[in-house]
Amino acid sequence: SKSETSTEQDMYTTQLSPDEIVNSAFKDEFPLQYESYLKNMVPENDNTSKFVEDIEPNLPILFHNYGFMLEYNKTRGHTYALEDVMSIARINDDSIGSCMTCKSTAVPALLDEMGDDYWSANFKEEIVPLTLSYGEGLESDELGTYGHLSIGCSDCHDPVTMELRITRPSFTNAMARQGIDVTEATKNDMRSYVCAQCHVEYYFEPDKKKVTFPWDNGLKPEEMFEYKENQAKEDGFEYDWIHSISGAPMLKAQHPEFELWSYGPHGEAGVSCADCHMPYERTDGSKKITSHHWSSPMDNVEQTCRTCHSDKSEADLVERVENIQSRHLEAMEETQDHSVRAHYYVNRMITVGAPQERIEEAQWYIRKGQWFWDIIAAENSDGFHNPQGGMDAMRTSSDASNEAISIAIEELIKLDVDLEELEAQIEETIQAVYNEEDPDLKHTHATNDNFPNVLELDD
Amino acid sequence: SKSETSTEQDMYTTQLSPDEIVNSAFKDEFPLQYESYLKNMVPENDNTSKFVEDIEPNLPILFHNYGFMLEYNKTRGHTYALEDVMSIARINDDSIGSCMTCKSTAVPALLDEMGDDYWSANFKEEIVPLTLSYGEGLESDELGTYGHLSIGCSDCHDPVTMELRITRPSFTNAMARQGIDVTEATKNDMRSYVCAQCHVEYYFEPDKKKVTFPWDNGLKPEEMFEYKENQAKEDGFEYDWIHSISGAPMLKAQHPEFELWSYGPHGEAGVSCADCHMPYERTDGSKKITSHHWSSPMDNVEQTCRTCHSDKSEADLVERVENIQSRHLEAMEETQDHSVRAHYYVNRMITVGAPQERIEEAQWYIRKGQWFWDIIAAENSDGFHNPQGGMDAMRTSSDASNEAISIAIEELIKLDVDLEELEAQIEETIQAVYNEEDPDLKHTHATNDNFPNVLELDD
Amino acid sequence: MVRKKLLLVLSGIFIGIVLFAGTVGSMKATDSPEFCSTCHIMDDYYDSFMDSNHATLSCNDCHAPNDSLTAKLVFKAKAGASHMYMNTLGSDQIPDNIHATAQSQEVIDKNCITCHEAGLENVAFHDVKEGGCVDCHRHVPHGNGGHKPEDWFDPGSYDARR
Ligand code: HEC
Ligand code: HEC
Ligand code: HEC
Ligand code: HEC
Ligand code: HEC
Ligand code: HEC
Ligand code: HEC
Ligand code: HEC
Ligand code: HEC
Ligand code: HEC
Ligand code: HEC
Ligand code: HEC
Ligand code: HEC
Ligand code: HEC
Ligand SMILES: [Ca+2]
Ligand SMILES: [Ca+2]
Repeated sequence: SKSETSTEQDMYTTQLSPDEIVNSAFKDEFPLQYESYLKNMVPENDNTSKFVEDIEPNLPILFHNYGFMLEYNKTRGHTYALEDVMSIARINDDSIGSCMTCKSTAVPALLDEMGDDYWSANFKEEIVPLTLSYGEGLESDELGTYGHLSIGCSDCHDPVTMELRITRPSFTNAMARQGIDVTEATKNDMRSYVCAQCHVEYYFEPDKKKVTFPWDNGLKPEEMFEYKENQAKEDGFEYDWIHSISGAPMLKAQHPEFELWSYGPHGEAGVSCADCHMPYERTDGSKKITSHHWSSPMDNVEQTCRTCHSDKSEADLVERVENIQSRHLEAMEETQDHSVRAHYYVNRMITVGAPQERIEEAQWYIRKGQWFWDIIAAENSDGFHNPQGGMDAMRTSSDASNEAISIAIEELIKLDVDLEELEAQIEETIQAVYNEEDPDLKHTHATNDNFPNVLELDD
Repeated sequence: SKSETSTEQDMYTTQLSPDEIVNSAFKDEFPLQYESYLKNMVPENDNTSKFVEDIEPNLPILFHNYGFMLEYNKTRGHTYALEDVMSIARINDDSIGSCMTCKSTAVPALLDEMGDDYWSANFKEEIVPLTLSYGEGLESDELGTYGHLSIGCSDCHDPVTMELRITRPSFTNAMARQGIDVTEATKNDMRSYVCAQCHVEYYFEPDKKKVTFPWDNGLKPEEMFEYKENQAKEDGFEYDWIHSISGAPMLKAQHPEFELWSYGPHGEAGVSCADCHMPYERTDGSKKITSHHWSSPMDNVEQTCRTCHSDKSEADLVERVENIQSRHLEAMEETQDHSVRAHYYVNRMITVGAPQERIEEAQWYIRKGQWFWDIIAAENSDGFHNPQGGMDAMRTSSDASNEAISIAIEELIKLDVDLEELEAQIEETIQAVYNEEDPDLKHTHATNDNFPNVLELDD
Repeated sequence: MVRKKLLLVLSGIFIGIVLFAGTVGSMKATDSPEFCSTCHIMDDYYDSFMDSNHATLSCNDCHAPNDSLTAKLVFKAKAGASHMYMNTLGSDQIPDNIHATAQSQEVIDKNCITCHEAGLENVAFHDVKEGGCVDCHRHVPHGNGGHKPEDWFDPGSYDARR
């Protein structure tokens, strides 16, 4: 029906198969966009860990016992997505198909072939081989080993009409549950919706392990938390993992760019993701195309921001963004510190035998506290997409972590624990994590004799 | 020297005396602006207390033992300023001249006549009679009893050239201490500077009781706090008042519109106060004048916001402001709740005899916590002037109040205090304040047998 | 009723002015920035336009349809009558803030596209914003600095009490 409407409108159609998923297949018909897309290969550097002191030094503690404590890197770009998901230490023998969902153009084909079995299928054994089979022999040097099947043209475009389209059912369904029919979107909407297939918070619903977006109550952090505490629990989803320092049942937040943008200054003003991340650029003589090099708009202020903000100089705009981001990041540091302390305080509650009921109360506040900073730390604009919303969530987070600490203090004092000593031990532990140079080993210092892994205690 | 430059520039000059301070004297030469100015009289209603449940119900507790617990109203407008300062219950027999500084056009004349004695002179005995003497016989019906000398033309304009000017030395000096010479301001700057003479945080420096702006380290809440904790203390200014529930040495924050605006989205973009609060309006035929009816720009979106945001509808803009403000006000409620609890927790520390040193530690966090919300609550845009900055300060506030509560919990548990009972008593006290219908009496319920006024304890 | 009649009369006069000589010359004159700016109300728009990259154009390169002469004449007569009416008899109805009408916006957008066809033809999906070109190019050609003249940003010499 899609191609029908297109013919009706007498649009240009390609010579490509409607099922084309290999990126290099688009090269001949769209050499300019393809060339632009190749720029995503440019940072040929290796992955850079986020665990270093000037990025996110506390994460190996905060994500203890979850995959994210093992390896978590800065992004490299769409053309590396497939390679990166295959090589990350977070993938283990039990990883499932759902992890492929936002990494490869093969996903719609996998869904066609496997149906709902795709989601829970074994990642390494089934999904990777099948994915790669679709592109066998079609590798292209310029895209490295896996770029031909990494996030690409067919994820966002109909290969025949090149119209924008949604290929991930998780998005379509989540929007429908909010009463929004994405097939009726405007062009301007689609310029954000294509990104919202992936740049969003998700969880695996417990039944079929489908990638699901927790948006039934709305897109704000508090609305998603509400969902997780109610609807998700009713459906059997209790937590993403159990924290091994505090024993708290945790939620993991992931890249909610779309959510934060949606109620930030630009989202509310109808400025789309593509407006900033895919500006028109001049190539080859005077031809103008949509940039397909997704990166920071701050590398290209002239074409991105200054199209709309032409009354401001580049320097003004850079300064403005820096001010927003540095205020945001300072707050993030303080917020995470509370969360770290809360985990260790509750660890001590457990080891000294505080009442179970109070421990559980504190654990719930840890869960809440972590959700409200993680949803912001996982958002990749360092606050720019939504300065007020980000700060509000961090405020909520600090309040919850501090509540956990208050409960702990009360119970620990009742049991005669020396809080000064406890603080000193926490500080020592944090320093041990910071001082470890190998990012892969940092998490091993987060538990120790003072703060044992509570999941390994025998009681 | 002013009139010199003006003649050089061959500007229009009025027939008015350079020392003219009576507002109605400007009527003949500037009938349109004067007519617009008269609109400030429109809300002829009486003062409305802020202490009611849907505005600021916690203030009678939070400002306990300070003038602000007695009476604190919503603003009525520039033409009522003189009347309001004279009738507010916060003025007592010891009130000083400095309180007149931002209320009457007579202030420069008072300063000329009295020199630095003005600041600490007795408000009721000396300042009020002298002020009124300047306008005797020049009252005008349309401006009520005192409007002829209330904030007006000569505060912002040179009566001869009608150029904008700064008449309050506190502003000139505070800017100079930051290295800014306001005489070299641009016209765009002046459109905010005239407001910044009054719409700013101030304190009375202890020596001459001069109105002083705490800006030496910068205009952000944390920079002003830094100043109060250091420079101000060195100069002998320790606190504005001692809180009678917690005994903490408190700081009072006042109307920092200029400060918050200065690092908010519009301030950073060079949008001036007058752009939003004094839009051009067409009067009488087709003449366009600057509106002199200072009020909410939301009453007049077409002339204010839509001058710049012509791509947005009025409804869009109203919604955007409402979203920012409602998020802000919800956060404010939670933030103030922590502060209220902190006061009562420390009250209990005192009555049960916790160690003095710990009490003082907790009191300092109360002081800090209150500063960081008060500077935002006292800002009159409900967050609009600076959404991120407001939220950040509230985050800082909650952290500090929670720290005070943590310290209290530790010491109270050591002394076997039942925290549940304490919480119930707090709740009961808060309800008593809320339930009192007379705003003037609300504060009398903030202390009681459970929570005595700590300044009246004999030890 | 009376107003409608007046409007008609005024239209007549305006069309008259335009058609009077019927020469290229007068057509040009009524397109020019100078002509539009004879109304003081246009000052802001004139100033902001003269500061812009489009300053060499005439107002009606954007503000009147340029696809056919008759379309242009009809539009100019209609717009002109309304402007004259507003400036004379209807002056108390002139809004404090003048905004382009929906019809104007459509005309303007078409004109942007006509001129910039060459640059645009390679961008298949360029009509992505409902508000048209100016949803992105917000300051073309009016409005840089929020209608604030440059001299507002020059250092002054103001009086300030110390
Ligand atoms: C709903 C879409 C979605 C799902 C499902 C998803 N990811 Fe991602 N992933 C993204 C996006 C968007 C990014 C880039 C933004 C970021 O890194 O925060 C990303 C980044 C990554 C990266 C590179 C950066 C890093 O984290 O080191 C890896 C590796 C990765 N994901 C692995 C996984 C694994 C393993 C799973 C399954 C457990 C998974 N992804 C599930 C969308 C998704
Ligand atoms: C992540 C989403 C995404 C991916 C992947 C993607 N595109 Fe696009 N593409 C867009 C968006 C958004 C636009 C702008 C469409 C609009 O504004 O209507 C666009 C526009 C285009 C256009 C229209 C002309 C232009 O330059 O605006 C072509 C052709 C195109 N893309 C080709 C490709 C090719 C070839 C690939 C793969 C190499 C590709 N796209 C990958 C999102 C994507
Ligand atoms: C099919 C899933 C998917 C879609 C659709 C998608 N992204 Fe991504 N995006 C990712 C993943 C995964 C990564 C991280 C890849 C990596 O580094 O391994 C990423 C990384 C990025 C980065 C960081 C690039 C870098 O160099 O660090 C940006 C910016 C970005 N995406 C923007 C967008 C925008 C804008 C859109 C829509 C126009 C979009 N993405 C659509 C999955 C997606
Ligand atoms: C008004 C401009 C604007 C809009 C609209 C916008 N972004 Fe961004 N985005 C930015 C800026 C600025 C940054 C921060 C870049 C930096 O720090 O260098 C950023 C950062 C990011 C990053 C991290 C990039 C990196 O270098 O790691 C991702 C991913 C991203 N945005 C995705 C999106 C998505 C998805 C949307 C739409 C839902 C969106 N953005 C909307 C301006 C924008
Ligand atoms: C397609 C148009 C468009 C693009 C591109 C764009 N903006 Fe904006 N920007 C807006 C609009 C619209 C607003 C909301 C205010 C308004 O309506 O004028 C805004 C608001 C802002 C604000 C004030 C809000 C805040 O968060 O403080 C800043 C700062 C800003 N933009 C910076 C940028 C930067 C930096 C970029 C590039 C990364 C950018 N903008 C790209 C249109 C755009
Ligand atoms: C000389 C001191 C002074 C100056 C200068 C001053 N204000 Fe005020 N302003 C006040 C006082 C005092 C009030 C409250 C008066 C009252 O309600 O009693 C006030 C009230 C207001 C109000 C609320 C009015 C209402 O109806 O509730 C607004 C808005 C306002 N000022 C804006 C401005 C702007 C904008 C400027 C500069 C163009 C400015 N003010 C300059 C002292 C001043
Ligand atoms: C630096 C300028 C400045 C000084 C000094 C100042 N005020 Fe004000 N006052 C204002 C401004 C601005 C407002 C309007 C904004 C607001 O109410 O927050 C105001 C509002 C008021 C109001 C009306 C609203 C209310 O609070 O009930 C009263 C009454 C008042 N002030 C009394 C006083 C008294 C008493 C003093 C001395 C202790 C004083 N003012 C000192 C600037 C000042
Ligand atoms: C709180 C400050 C303030 C007060 C009080 C004030 N003005 Fe103004 N006035 C301004 C500002 C700001 C402008 C805009 C000046 C500019 O942009 O250069 C202005 C502009 C004017 C102008 C220039 C013409 C115009 O309309 O733009 C006149 C005349 C004027 N005011 C007269 C008066 C008269 C008469 C009074 C007393 C009834 C008065 N003003 C009170 C701040 C004030
Ligand atoms: C971009 C527009 C804008 C600018 C610039 C701006 N304001 Fe406001 N101001 C607002 C809005 C919107 C409100 C909220 C009004 C409401 O809630 O109805 C407000 C509220 C206020 C109030 C409270 C008014 C009331 O009704 O009680 C005062 C006082 C005020 N502003 C003074 C200032 C001063 C002084 C400056 C410059 C330092 C300034 N504003 C700059 C838009 C602006
Ligand atoms: C003189 C010009 C001007 C006026 C008047 C003005 N604005 Fe703005 N507004 C701006 C500029 C400039 C920005 C920053 C973004 C940019 O550079 O385009 C902005 C940003 C914004 C933003 C995004 C920032 C944020 O805090 O979310 C909102 C919302 C906004 N304006 C609403 C309003 C409203 C409501 C009013 C009227 C009360 C108003 N503006 C009056 C020029 C103006
Ligand atoms: C390059 C194209 C272009 C030229 C040349 C041009 N304008 Fe405009 N004009 C526009 C655009 C675009 C708008 C805004 C339309 C919108 O808001 O959608 C506009 C809007 C206006 C408005 C309405 C104000 C508003 O904010 O909507 C007036 C009045 C105006 N122009 C007058 C003039 C005058 C007079 C001239 C010549 C001195 C002129 N224009 C030259 C493109 C142009
Ligand atoms: C006789 C005085 C006068 C002249 C000459 C004049 N205008 Fe206007 N114009 C006005 C008035 C008055 C309005 C406001 C009318 C309204 O709101 O309907 C206006 C409104 C406009 C608008 C906004 C409304 C709309 O139609 O979109 C535009 C655009 C515009 N003029 C452009 C021009 C251009 C271009 C010229 C020169 C060809 C011009 N004007 C010549 C007086 C004039
Ligand atoms: C009659 C022809 C004509 C029309 C109509 C026209 N332009 Fe232009 N435009 C030009 C020319 C010629 C230039 C190059 C000027 C230069 O570079 O100095 C230009 C330059 C530009 C530029 C680049 C420079 C800048 O100011 O940013 C943009 C963007 C632009 N036009 C957008 C528009 C938009 C949007 C419209 C409609 C509102 C429009 N143009 C209408 C002829 C036109
Ligand atoms: C979605 C945002 C967007 C919309 C809508 C848009 N543009 Fe652009 N335009 C851009 C960006 C980004 C650039 C800067 C690219 C560059 O530097 O070449 C640009 C550049 C331009 C330029 C200057 C570059 C050159 O060719 O010299 C012109 C002219 C232009 N656009 C015309 C238009 C016209 C006409 C329309 C309406 C049909 C339009 N634009 C709609 C984003 C947009
Ligand atoms: Ca998640
Ligand atoms: Ca103060």
